[in-house]
Amino acid sequence: MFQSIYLRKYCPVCILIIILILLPLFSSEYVKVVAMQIFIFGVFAISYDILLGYTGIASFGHAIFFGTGAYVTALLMLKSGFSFWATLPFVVIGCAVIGLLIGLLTLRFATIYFTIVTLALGQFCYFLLTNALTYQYTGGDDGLHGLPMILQTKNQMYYLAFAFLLVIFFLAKKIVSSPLGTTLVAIRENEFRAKMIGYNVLNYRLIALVISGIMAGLAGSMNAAILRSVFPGFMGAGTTIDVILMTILGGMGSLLGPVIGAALVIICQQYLSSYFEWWLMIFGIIFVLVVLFLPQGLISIFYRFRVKKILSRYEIKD
Amino acid sequence: MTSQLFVNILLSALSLGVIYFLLSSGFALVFSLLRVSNFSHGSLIMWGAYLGVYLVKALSNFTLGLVVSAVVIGIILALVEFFLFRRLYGGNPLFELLLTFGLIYILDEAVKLIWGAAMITVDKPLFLQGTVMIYGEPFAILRLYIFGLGAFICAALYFLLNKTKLGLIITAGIENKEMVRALGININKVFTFVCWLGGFLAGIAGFVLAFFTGLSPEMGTNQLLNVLVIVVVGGLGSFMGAAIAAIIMGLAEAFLGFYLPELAILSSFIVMFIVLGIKPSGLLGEE
Amino acid sequence: MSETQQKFILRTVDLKKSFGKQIAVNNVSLDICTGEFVSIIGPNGAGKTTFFNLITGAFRPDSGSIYFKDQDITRVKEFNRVQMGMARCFQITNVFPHISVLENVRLAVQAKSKHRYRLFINTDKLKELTEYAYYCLEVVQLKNLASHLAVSLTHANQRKLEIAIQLASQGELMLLDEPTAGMSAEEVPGIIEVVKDIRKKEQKTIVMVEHKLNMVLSLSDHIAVMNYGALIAYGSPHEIQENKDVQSAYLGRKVNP
Amino acid sequence: MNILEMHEVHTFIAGFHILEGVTLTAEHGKLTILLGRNGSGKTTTIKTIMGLTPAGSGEILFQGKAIQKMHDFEIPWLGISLVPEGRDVFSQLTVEENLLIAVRKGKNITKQRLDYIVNIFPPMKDLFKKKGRNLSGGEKQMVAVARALVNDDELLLIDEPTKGLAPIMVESMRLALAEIKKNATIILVEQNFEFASSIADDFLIMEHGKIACGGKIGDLINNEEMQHRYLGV
Repeated sequence: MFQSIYLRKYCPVCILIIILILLPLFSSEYVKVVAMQIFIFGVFAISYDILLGYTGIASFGHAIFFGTGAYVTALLMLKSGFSFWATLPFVVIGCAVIGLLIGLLTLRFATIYFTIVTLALGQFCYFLLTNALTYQYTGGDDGLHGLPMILQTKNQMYYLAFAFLLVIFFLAKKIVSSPLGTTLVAIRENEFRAKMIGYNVLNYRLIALVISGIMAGLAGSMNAAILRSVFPGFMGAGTTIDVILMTILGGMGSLLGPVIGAALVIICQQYLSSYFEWWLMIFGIIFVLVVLFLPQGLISIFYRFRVKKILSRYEIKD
Repeated sequence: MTSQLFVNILLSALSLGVIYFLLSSGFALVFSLLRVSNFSHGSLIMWGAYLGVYLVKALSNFTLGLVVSAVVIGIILALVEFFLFRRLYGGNPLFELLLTFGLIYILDEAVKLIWGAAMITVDKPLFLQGTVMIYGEPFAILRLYIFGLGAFICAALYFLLNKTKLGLIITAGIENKEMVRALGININKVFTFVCWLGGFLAGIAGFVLAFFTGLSPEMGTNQLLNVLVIVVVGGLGSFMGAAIAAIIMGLAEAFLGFYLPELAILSSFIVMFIVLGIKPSGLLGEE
Repeated sequence: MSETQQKFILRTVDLKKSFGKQIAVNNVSLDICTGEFVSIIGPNGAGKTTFFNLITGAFRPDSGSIYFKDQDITRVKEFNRVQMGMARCFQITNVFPHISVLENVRLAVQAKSKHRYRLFINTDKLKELTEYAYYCLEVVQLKNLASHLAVSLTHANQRKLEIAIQLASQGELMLLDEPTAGMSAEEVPGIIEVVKDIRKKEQKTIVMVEHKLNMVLSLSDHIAVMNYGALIAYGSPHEIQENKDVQSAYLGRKVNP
Repeated sequence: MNILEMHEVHTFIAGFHILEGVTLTAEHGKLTILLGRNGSGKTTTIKTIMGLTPAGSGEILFQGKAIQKMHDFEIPWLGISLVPEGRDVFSQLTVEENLLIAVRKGKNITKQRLDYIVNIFPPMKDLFKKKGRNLSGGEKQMVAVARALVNDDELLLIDEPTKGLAPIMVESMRLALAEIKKNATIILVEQNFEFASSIADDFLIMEHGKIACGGKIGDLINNEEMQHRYLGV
């Protein structure tokens, strides 16, 4: 009986994975590109969820990490001739350092400071990228283009991005059920009590920010590799807003939610925007309704439904 | 630098500071009583600009158009408080913040639907055109007008918050809502009023802003960042702090713009990092 | 030196704290011997909870110092004090509401373990943590509710959970702030039993603030009495019962000249 | 005549059953004292009357009128004032403003009323311009009581006015309450039995969210067994 619950729990996920593995065989190039974007923003949204959903602090400048990752990779590949894989350690280190700096500057105080300061920092970084002083390095508004291909075919890139999502999802799953992850949730629930059983709250928040930053940075460099170009928009407010939408709509505090949110937002952006001029307004209304009535996101409907179904099934058997 | 030039820069710095004050005052007011960081404040500013310009034209009366549009913007925020914020009080403040964030989309898209996404330039009314000579340098009458408006609103708010019973209730309500209710005061009504006032101030600020930036659907969100930085620098919850921070921002932007034009756009960040580095709770914020 | 180490686990020297002009704790010097059960009593507003907050580090004293195991901890942060071996339960129930009872306790065990910063291991696989958490729940008779959310427990059970969390912190010094606050009469004996149990099974020093005098008199080795922020008496339960100052503090008569 | 009656009032706070059926009456013009140990529900009873922690079920009658369904901010208008346990003097306002904010019906505070208050608390006359945060504990308590007096209400609910006060302040509070009692009905929550018994007319003892017993204060003073049983003295 236990095994059957287990199977039932993972059955839909397995089917989905198989569909996604087979997808490139019968889909157009465009669908593949959209799918890759979903995988990458899925990772980005997972990283954001670790911060917002599990640690309970809202960053409005999360694109800083995404942009940093993308630009570090692009610059090292273009200017220093590094291979893509060789740039990743630099991305990790860079994002970790930025996360530590931001955290030390703001996390000591009320978390609303963190929100506002990260928003300002995000814009600051965006201006830095597009400033005349840095034009020769960053390409200003145009961004950087012509990154070398890292794999031969589109299909290979697709599988790489998909594997990337699976690996990060698996790692994130590990992290949130680890001692550190449970502590983060405890701090979110009751910061004072966490302090009083001996946790250094600041350290934990810093670690969460760094982990989240590194994941977002890796998503950024992967995005750079796939698009073979980087744009200052990667670091702009728009990117942050996208990731907030994905996480809230999908459901914060559950790792699967943000991925679903990412799929939803990107599909809407790609398809809906050509039909409705005012689709963003509908998005806004849905967003407000979700915050008011479904604070755990769209995925909570699914969970409720499934719990009921499983329960009713066993009630009948008993 | 000649003293003439200095005075000129100083005056434009101050008028910039006054605009910043107008832009951030509504946010600071709502935050200090309701503890809601109203991220849709920028969008309300934009609505104030569009609606104000439209009404001035439609009513062909400058003051009436300005006041009516500000009142309407106030009503929008009051309705939002009444129907939406009220469900979230006492919970995680994150959700109020996210809610106002969602409102940005609705407000911004509504403007695009009604007035279109294209940029619209705004002509100054006749009586605000032209310049006067101050200290031998020309100075725009519009800026003088803004000085007057800023001084009037600052004085009116000071009077309201410090000299009226409503001000007492607001000050007391920030500290202890339960006791205020136990004195027989319906604090919910006060909340709604404060939101109305916050929206009203956003409406006026937006209208003034329209003369400088013209009308565009991005104008509000562009200003949101300035507003947030000013409020953080002033100290969250401190109304006077926001006023001082606004003036400092104006000064920094104007003088930095003169000496190092490339960095002018970063001036507010520079001020923010300096202030938060020295006093993390902001200029007048409590620890 | 080693002798004093044996003797006093906690010493406060001229501890003073005021809020504005109101002096909440006034020059309190209290030495607590290792292994003892000490109760602090006093009328409402006498400064007992503030005194606790000073010991655990939630407030900084205006003057005076605190020694824990002969180390000056006056300036040590609260979480470090817990790491040094202090554990506290709260007067107002203060648990992690939307987390299971077991997880609540395990978090406290984990805070003291070397695994607390580990990233890539499932907490359920750390058997020794889970086992110790179960043991703590067993002591407070909550084992059968381990999988429930903390928020769904009754008030009395939440108080027990508080004590379990505190027990799981493995502190040598336990500070109990009104363990029976807000409980109905039928529930109080359960808590007394739990506290007695802990006394018997674990060699811990316990400091308790409590209003229920029967409980205080039956459990304590020594009783400290506070009034108007000052320590007015310290002694065995018998001495305290006989003490004139204490009687007047509780009855509200002015202290006889 | 009873100014206040409660019948089988149950109150829940955050799911906890705090008042488990409180039934009490307070006589007009008398000072009724509410005794009981910590956590027995005294403060909750007061807050339930004021509507701050609304009654889940039961009936509260003020001068014969049911008030349990009214909003918290409507109840004071009937003529009830509260002196809360934590004093809750607004720290950002001056003492004068603290009194002004309590004035109802948009009226100004009359000179007479002010004189009456200063007469009860003579030290008040030097405090008017001081901010709430600069007051000592005793001064705050004075302001909190004075704030409840500005409207000349029928019923005053006073929660532990002697908490944490020095003996000399307790004595002046006793004198003040004796004076106030002449013009108003008072329900007083108190832990300090000696203080309370010296000014009360009637008493009520609470235990586990219920009224355990009540009567004339003289009966309680003479009944040491009852004192010991309920109050632990």
